[in-house]
Amino acid sequence: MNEPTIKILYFAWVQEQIGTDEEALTPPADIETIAGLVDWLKTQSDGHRNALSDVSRLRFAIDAEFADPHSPIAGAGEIAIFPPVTGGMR
Amino acid sequence: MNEPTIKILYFAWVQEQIGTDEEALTPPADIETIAGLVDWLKTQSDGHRNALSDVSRLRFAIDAEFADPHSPIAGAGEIAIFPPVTGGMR
Amino acid sequence: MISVRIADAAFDPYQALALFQRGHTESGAVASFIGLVRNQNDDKPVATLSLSHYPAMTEKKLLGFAETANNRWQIDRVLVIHRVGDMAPGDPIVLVACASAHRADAFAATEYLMDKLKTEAPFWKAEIAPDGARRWVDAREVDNERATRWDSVDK
Amino acid sequence: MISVRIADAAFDPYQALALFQRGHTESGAVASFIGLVRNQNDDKPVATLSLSHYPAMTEKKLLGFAETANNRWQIDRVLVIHRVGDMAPGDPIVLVACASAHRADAFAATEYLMDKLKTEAPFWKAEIAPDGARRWVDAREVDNERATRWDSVDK
Repeated sequence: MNEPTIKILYFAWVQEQIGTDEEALTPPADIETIAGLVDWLKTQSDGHRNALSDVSRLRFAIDAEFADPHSPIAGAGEIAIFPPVTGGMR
Repeated sequence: MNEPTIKILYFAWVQEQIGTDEEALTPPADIETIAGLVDWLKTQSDGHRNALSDVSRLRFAIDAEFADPHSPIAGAGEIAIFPPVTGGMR
Repeated sequence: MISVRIADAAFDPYQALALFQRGHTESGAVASFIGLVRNQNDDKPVATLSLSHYPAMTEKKLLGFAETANNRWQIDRVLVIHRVGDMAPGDPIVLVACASAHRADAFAATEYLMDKLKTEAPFWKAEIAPDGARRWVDAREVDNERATRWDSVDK
Repeated sequence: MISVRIADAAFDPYQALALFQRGHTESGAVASFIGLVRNQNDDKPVATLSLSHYPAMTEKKLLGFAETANNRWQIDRVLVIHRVGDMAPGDPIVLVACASAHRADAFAATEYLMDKLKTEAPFWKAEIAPDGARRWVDAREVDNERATRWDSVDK
């Protein structure tokens, strides 16, 4: 069976701690949600583990739409992981 | 007894209908309020009578502060009569 | 810093806004409102807008509004410029700008000032149609209602 | 008309505002907000503000916010310009402008857009101190609370 490859994007301090802005990965077929994906990503390197340790500090997008830890990842082409946004102005 | 002279200012259509922007008048001593002053002014000319006929359409200021028909005019140096204001932007 | 100006000739609100903020790096939030003469009002075409005022009272009122805004909200600088005289469609009538460290204060103070300019500053508008007919603009009840939301600020 | 732009180099918000309104005499009310880099934040000096974003998502979100504003309020034109990249104190970060025939709509739409840019657009700020120390700016709970007042608009 061929699991699909997903493009994973990282931004801000998540990107700094993981050490890359983007990687193409093939998660195991039994991973169904963002939360599951994050748990699996934490096994990839120390950087991943540090950056992704506290899921409450993370936000997510699937194919450029906001998602949450329970969102299913089936069919996703691009998943982004990042801190809460801080644009605009105080 | 010397009644004081008061400068009366008119603005917008009040000014147009009366035909002057300013006049110095000496109202009788028994006139105590803006309302009394307006009634007396109406006797000055047809233009005054027309412009001042409906007091609900008029607004007033005494010495450059908003006033109302009941405001006493004792001590006033300058009384302005004008329509509701329409500055700023819709 | 409060700056209030009655302009009896055309002014450039964009340039005024640029100057207002130039060199001020302590307040990052600038809310502003620019009002321009419309080419029609209530479906009637407007060729000229003629704005008269009560000079001795106008500047005093505008300064009072700006001081109240300055006391009520955390704002660093306030700018009010209001035109008088004859204007053509597209000409700026009014600019209000408030600079603050916080955008909520900048927005609230700017809206407050616009409501006050509309309902409590001694300006009167007359519209002149393309055929030369002159019409005094009537005050609208909705503006007075809108302005009552600041009653607690003015107390 | 909706215009949304991500600027990767310095832009002049005053000139952009002038161009935005030029030739439009049908909408007399222009509310706007200009955000500029402050020279300090939480009492810490800031030498450089570095703004990163998620390009594929940013423009889409900004267009979505502008369309929602356009549907919810009576506005004729919307302009959003947001900087990304490295900026110095005083540099413009964001310009939002809404033109309408009615000032209340122009103000509300501008505030809505600023709240959305703050809480739902994929931008991240890092501040670099004069000594070179880099610090990611934290999101603030008050901004999320403020943004909830638009929940009925977004439905």
